[in-house]
Amino acid sequence: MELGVEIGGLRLAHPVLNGSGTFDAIAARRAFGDAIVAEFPFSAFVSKTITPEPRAGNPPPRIFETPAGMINSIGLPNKGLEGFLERDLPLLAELPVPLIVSVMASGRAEFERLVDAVAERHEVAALELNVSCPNVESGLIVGEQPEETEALLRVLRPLTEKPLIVKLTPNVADPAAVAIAAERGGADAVSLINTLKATATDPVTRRPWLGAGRGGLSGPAIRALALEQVRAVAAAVSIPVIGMGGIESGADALAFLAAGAAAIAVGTANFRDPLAAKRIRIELEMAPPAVPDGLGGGARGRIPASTST
Amino acid sequence: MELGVEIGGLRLAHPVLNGSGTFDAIAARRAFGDAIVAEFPFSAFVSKTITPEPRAGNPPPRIFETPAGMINSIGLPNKGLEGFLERDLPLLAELPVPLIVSVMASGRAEFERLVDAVAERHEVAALELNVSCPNVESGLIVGEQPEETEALLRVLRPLTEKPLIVKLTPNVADPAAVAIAAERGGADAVSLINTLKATATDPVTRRPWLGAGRGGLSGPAIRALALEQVRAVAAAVSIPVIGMGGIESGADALAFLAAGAAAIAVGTANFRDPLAAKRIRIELEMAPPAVPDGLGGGARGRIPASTST
Amino acid sequence: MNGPETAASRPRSEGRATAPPGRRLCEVIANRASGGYRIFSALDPVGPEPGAGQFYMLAAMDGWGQRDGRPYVPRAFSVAEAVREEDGTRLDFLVESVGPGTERLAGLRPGEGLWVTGPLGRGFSPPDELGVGVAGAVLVGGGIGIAPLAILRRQLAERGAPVRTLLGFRDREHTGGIDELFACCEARLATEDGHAGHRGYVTDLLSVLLEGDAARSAAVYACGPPAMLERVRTMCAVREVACELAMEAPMACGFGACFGCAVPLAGGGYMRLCIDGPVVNGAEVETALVAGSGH
Amino acid sequence: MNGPETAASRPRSEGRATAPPGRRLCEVIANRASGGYRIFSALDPVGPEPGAGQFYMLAAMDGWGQRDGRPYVPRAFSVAEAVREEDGTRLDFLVESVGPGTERLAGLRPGEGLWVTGPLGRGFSPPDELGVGVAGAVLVGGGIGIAPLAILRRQLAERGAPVRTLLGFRDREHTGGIDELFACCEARLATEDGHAGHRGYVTDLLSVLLEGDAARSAAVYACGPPAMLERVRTMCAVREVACELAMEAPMACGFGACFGCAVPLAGGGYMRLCIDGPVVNGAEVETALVAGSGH
Ligand SMILES: Cc1cc2nc3c(=O)[nH]c(=O)nc-3n(C[C@H](O)[C@H](O)[C@H](O)COP(=O)(O)OP(=O)(O)OC[C@H]3O[C@@H](n4cnc5c(N)ncnc54)[C@H](O)[C@@H]3O)c2cc1C
Ligand SMILES: Cc1cc2nc3c(=O)[nH]c(=O)nc-3n(C[C@H](O)[C@H](O)[C@H](O)COP(=O)(O)OP(=O)(O)OC[C@H]3O[C@@H](n4cnc5c(N)ncnc54)[C@H](O)[C@@H]3O)c2cc1C
Ligand SMILES: Cc1cc2nc3c(=O)[nH]c(=O)nc-3n(C[C@H](O)[C@H](O)[C@H](O)COP(=O)(O)O)c2cc1C
Ligand SMILES: Cc1cc2nc3c(=O)[nH]c(=O)nc-3n(C[C@H](O)[C@H](O)[C@H](O)COP(=O)(O)O)c2cc1C
Ligand code: FES
Ligand code: FES
Repeated sequence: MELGVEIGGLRLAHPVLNGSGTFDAIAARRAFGDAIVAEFPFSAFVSKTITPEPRAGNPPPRIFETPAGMINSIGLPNKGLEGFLERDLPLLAELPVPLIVSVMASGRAEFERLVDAVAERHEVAALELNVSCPNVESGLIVGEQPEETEALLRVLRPLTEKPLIVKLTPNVADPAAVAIAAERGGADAVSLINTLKATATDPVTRRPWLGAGRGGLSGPAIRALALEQVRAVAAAVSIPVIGMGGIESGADALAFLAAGAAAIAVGTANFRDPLAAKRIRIELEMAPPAVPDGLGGGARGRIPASTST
Repeated sequence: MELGVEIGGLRLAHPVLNGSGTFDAIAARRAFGDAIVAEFPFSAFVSKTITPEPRAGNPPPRIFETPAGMINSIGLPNKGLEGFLERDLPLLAELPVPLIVSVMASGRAEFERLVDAVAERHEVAALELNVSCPNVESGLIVGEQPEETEALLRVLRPLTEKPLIVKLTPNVADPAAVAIAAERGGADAVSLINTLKATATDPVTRRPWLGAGRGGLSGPAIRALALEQVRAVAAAVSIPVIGMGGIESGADALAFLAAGAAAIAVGTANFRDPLAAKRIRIELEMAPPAVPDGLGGGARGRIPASTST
Repeated sequence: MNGPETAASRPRSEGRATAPPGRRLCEVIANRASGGYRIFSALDPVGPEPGAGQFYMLAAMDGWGQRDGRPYVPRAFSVAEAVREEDGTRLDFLVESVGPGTERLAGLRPGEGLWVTGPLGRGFSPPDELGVGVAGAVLVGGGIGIAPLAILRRQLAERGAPVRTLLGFRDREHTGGIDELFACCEARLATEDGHAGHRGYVTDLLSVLLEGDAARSAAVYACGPPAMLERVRTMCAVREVACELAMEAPMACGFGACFGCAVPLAGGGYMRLCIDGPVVNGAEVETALVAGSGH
Repeated sequence: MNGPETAASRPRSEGRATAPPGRRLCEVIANRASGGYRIFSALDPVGPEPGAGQFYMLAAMDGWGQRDGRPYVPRAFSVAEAVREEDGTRLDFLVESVGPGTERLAGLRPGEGLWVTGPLGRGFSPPDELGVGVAGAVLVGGGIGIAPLAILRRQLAERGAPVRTLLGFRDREHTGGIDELFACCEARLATEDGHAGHRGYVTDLLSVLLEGDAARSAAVYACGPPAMLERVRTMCAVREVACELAMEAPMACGFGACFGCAVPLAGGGYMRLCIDGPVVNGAEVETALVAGSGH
């Protein structure tokens, strides 16, 4: 199949991106050398979320493995705006694909400063707004409130021509309502899902396992939930949707695209294989076209192997 | 450990119940004979949700297997209030444990009629209110709205002295808010989590796999999400919490009890082993006490095997 | 239990072999290739002798959940043969690898542990219970669906009922179990690629047979892919020949707990195939072409 | 990358063996018991010779995810020895079964497929880089932690550096790898149950050794459980002896992608152990007792 896609004016060679915070191109280059840049697996690179000030992140343990997935409570460690612009941006600019910078701030003023400073850099092709954060003014999680989300976009939209992608949180009853608000506020695209609130217990002490007490669940375990949220959101908005959540194969990616996603992102699967996204892209290229519903809804495509008569 | 528990005045021999709709005691007796009654695995039996009128349920396919879990779109097939009282109740009364009847109706009047008719039967020890349904008056899903939930309880509470357990939906940003509303409305206990909205795609036609298009995810895949919601709800209310979601072992059950649940329920695990709940109860009985946090938060209990020095 | 009740949803005492409660660990004692399929055997120390048409829910003790977290629930398998041995009952299963569960079961090594629940469901009825004057049986199997017909044929033979067997396969890769499961006695074959027997569909053989007089006094027992079952069902309906079909549906539990295995009833509503089937009367169901079914 | 930068977080060119990008399927060529542990070997056709202290992320091709959906992510393993063979590099790993992942890897059969990513991380530094006049090495290993010291010892010996080896174990079941990995040359043992060598802790042997003059010109290289590493770290700090520790932390990726392997830095903030470690300078970290760490 033809794989080129466009997200808010940004042309991408294929629909496979990375989920923010699940691939560090700079660290990967230290581990794998320039070879990883040569066969860079993503059509655009999404940075880990940066914040105005540096953050050390949460105390360990930060990860817990679950059935077909994992919980993380990383806590957005990052060098802060300045450190990112000075030390990371020049290295990320060496990548062969467009750079999408993920940003988060608590409070509109802070968010403005961040978006302003990042958007003006020519190395940056687009911004992803991580709104899974409390708004210091209202105390509410922006991404859980359509009104908060629309209001934030109305403030940020005028600051740049570059595509603004809103990363939606799945921890809501109706993600489509938030997506519609983001579109109304001027977002060029939405991406989902972020991780789902989760926790784990130390089997020995029976106290919270994670240093931060709680975290977010990702991986194949959440795929069916992500697919439903992507379907609901894609049906509700007209801007492109970047779908993610447990995608591990071309078949998974196809399911998200069929559900209405314009592109998909690979997150936790990168941890199992640094080139998982490359495999997924190749599986997409080689995927057969969908078989039209033969046996009337019925045993459609569901009868493998033996079918005498 | 001592296993007896009390839920809103209802004394149970141990904390292991079944999740509504995941065990049919009547069908199980047809398959396994009276032996399944003799070693009945649950301390109370929760019926599949019944509705005022008979329902045939959703068109097939109704299930889809996912990584470490499954999606179901059963559609609450049931004989309706009359059929249940006439044909099922006498057989359920033969069980050696208290009977908890799960009920759902759209609209307060219907709900009243249902609760009235069920609560007056002496065979019934308690009722579980499945509020994952739209309120025809408001069109809103009752269980997604604290106000709707409290209002419903205020109507139903006066109808019976028997324990009313509210089955919470996990498809909300803040399940604790709904739980608090249920407690305020007079609920004796809350149970969670119900299944999470999910969907699946036919790998061949790339159209929705399930006959109903969408369904609910259950099984180990959702355990970490359920544990977090149970923790949050137990911290917010003073009434007992019945925790469920992916519980497959005594260790899983202990995690839910440690997170604040008074009792737990086994759902999808019953499908893998009709006596899974019996094994879980035995594992609970034999569980060692929690080890106090040794290495100061640090490597607490997390250093297995070799520890020279 | 859902929608209108079927005659069969009467609680208890319905002449089925009831299973020991819970799943039990059995030892795999054999696994050999048979054409394009495999036949594996487990030694069941405690279970009763299953009736023809009954099934078991199976899960490998190790390596279950190894492909993208699947399989998770156990898999349903018709018992192909059951032989009493001194330390238990040897259960034979015919498997075709079509996904992670069947792939894992097809790869079982002798000595491995196998979780077994069953025998489950309602099996085939004796001919005389299917109609007055009905004495003989015509067995129609397609592909992997020949499995339950093997034990049925043996049990019918023991009752002295005259049996004719028609087996259909798609091609070489999708052929197996004949020599092992139908050694005793001749069976007529049909293959779509013509590599054995009649080139065409097994239902071609059936229609010829249904023209003959013998048909009047015979009942048809069929198991195979949905399309074949539906064809058999309608052929028998037209000629007013009693027929029972061993159907399939996606099953999570196998004992009536999940309501996942819905099959539409002729009278409207659905039956749970695991508890009211998997053997159904052709007249009882609305269609054998059930979405999601088919092995 | 997180919090204050460590000297090591300089991008690229840091004298580590870089890994081929992505994971690759290698064949398991051996797996034998060694005391209470097991040593399994895989043939790596394309990877470079690893540096001592580097590790690999490993996952069995089959049966990964078989216990309650775990293991899901690959597991980190220090390479115990690497031997060039004509069709690749033989990688030896010493494994102790403590959960689903190590259990599965300990059960690998020759011929099975093993997903391998690596070599990863920063290995041990040569003694002369750890201080002026430092030439010799004292290796201190505890339990399964002796693995990376085996290849380190060999590589140091090849450079002609004087090496003393101290190995500690808890009891018989938690002892292994000595004969296979330290055959070449004598190593002093300490066991808590006294079944071999000094009855007590390996750190008892170290303190005696650190009293001697030789200590001045030697660097300490340690790997073992957190409690042991922390003891070694403080002992060396007090005596101003340079020391490097091969630490552990829960790892999901092994190449700096997940930020899960946080280890607190002396200067505040955290390092990612997989990319800035797993070998750290004793002075660099705040403690070796990291929550969730320890094999
Ligand atoms: C750099 C490095 C090198 C290593 N080298 C070796 C080696 O050479 N040989 C060797 O045997 N081991 C080595 N280890 C340790 C090895 O990686 C772990 O023992 C292994 O990952 C455990 O996996 P498991 O599935 O067997 O056990 P797990 O179930 O993952 O348990 C391992 C420990 O993690 C904790 N834990 C329990 N449940 C979970 C969960 N759900 N999620 C997260 N943590 C959990 C517990 O403390 C448990 O003791 C190394 C580790 C690192 C970081
Ligand atoms: C009563 C009964 C008796 C049976 N007897 C036999 C027998 O004797 N021998 C035999 O070989 N088979 C038999 N089957 C069929 C067998 O149970 C199925 O082939 C098996 O469950 C497939 O599992 P799998 O993991 O190999 O394949 P799956 O991946 O489960 O795929 C099997 C079919 O289900 C659909 N499917 C694909 N993905 C999913 C998913 N994620 N969730 C749900 N469905 C999916 C597809 O149509 C696919 O063809 C029987 C089935 C029933 C109900
Ligand atoms: C370890 C880890 C760190 C993450 N960090 C971020 C982050 O910094 N910003 C963000 O928007 N999403 C972050 N995510 C969420 C992912 O981008 C993605 O939305 C989520 O993991 C679901 O996709 P997956 O199941 O493929 O991982 C993180 C996820 C993981 C597992
Ligand atoms: C097949 C199936 C049917 C269910 N039917 C009902 C139901 O009728 N009423 C209800 O309140 N919950 C129902 N549930 C939800 C379960 O009771 C339980 O809340 C959920 O499955 C989570 O637990 P588990 O992961 O252990 O299955 C059903 C779940 C499944 C899998
Ligand atoms: S398979 Fe669960 S009810 Fe039939
Ligand atoms: S293990 Fe993922 S960053 Fe270190």
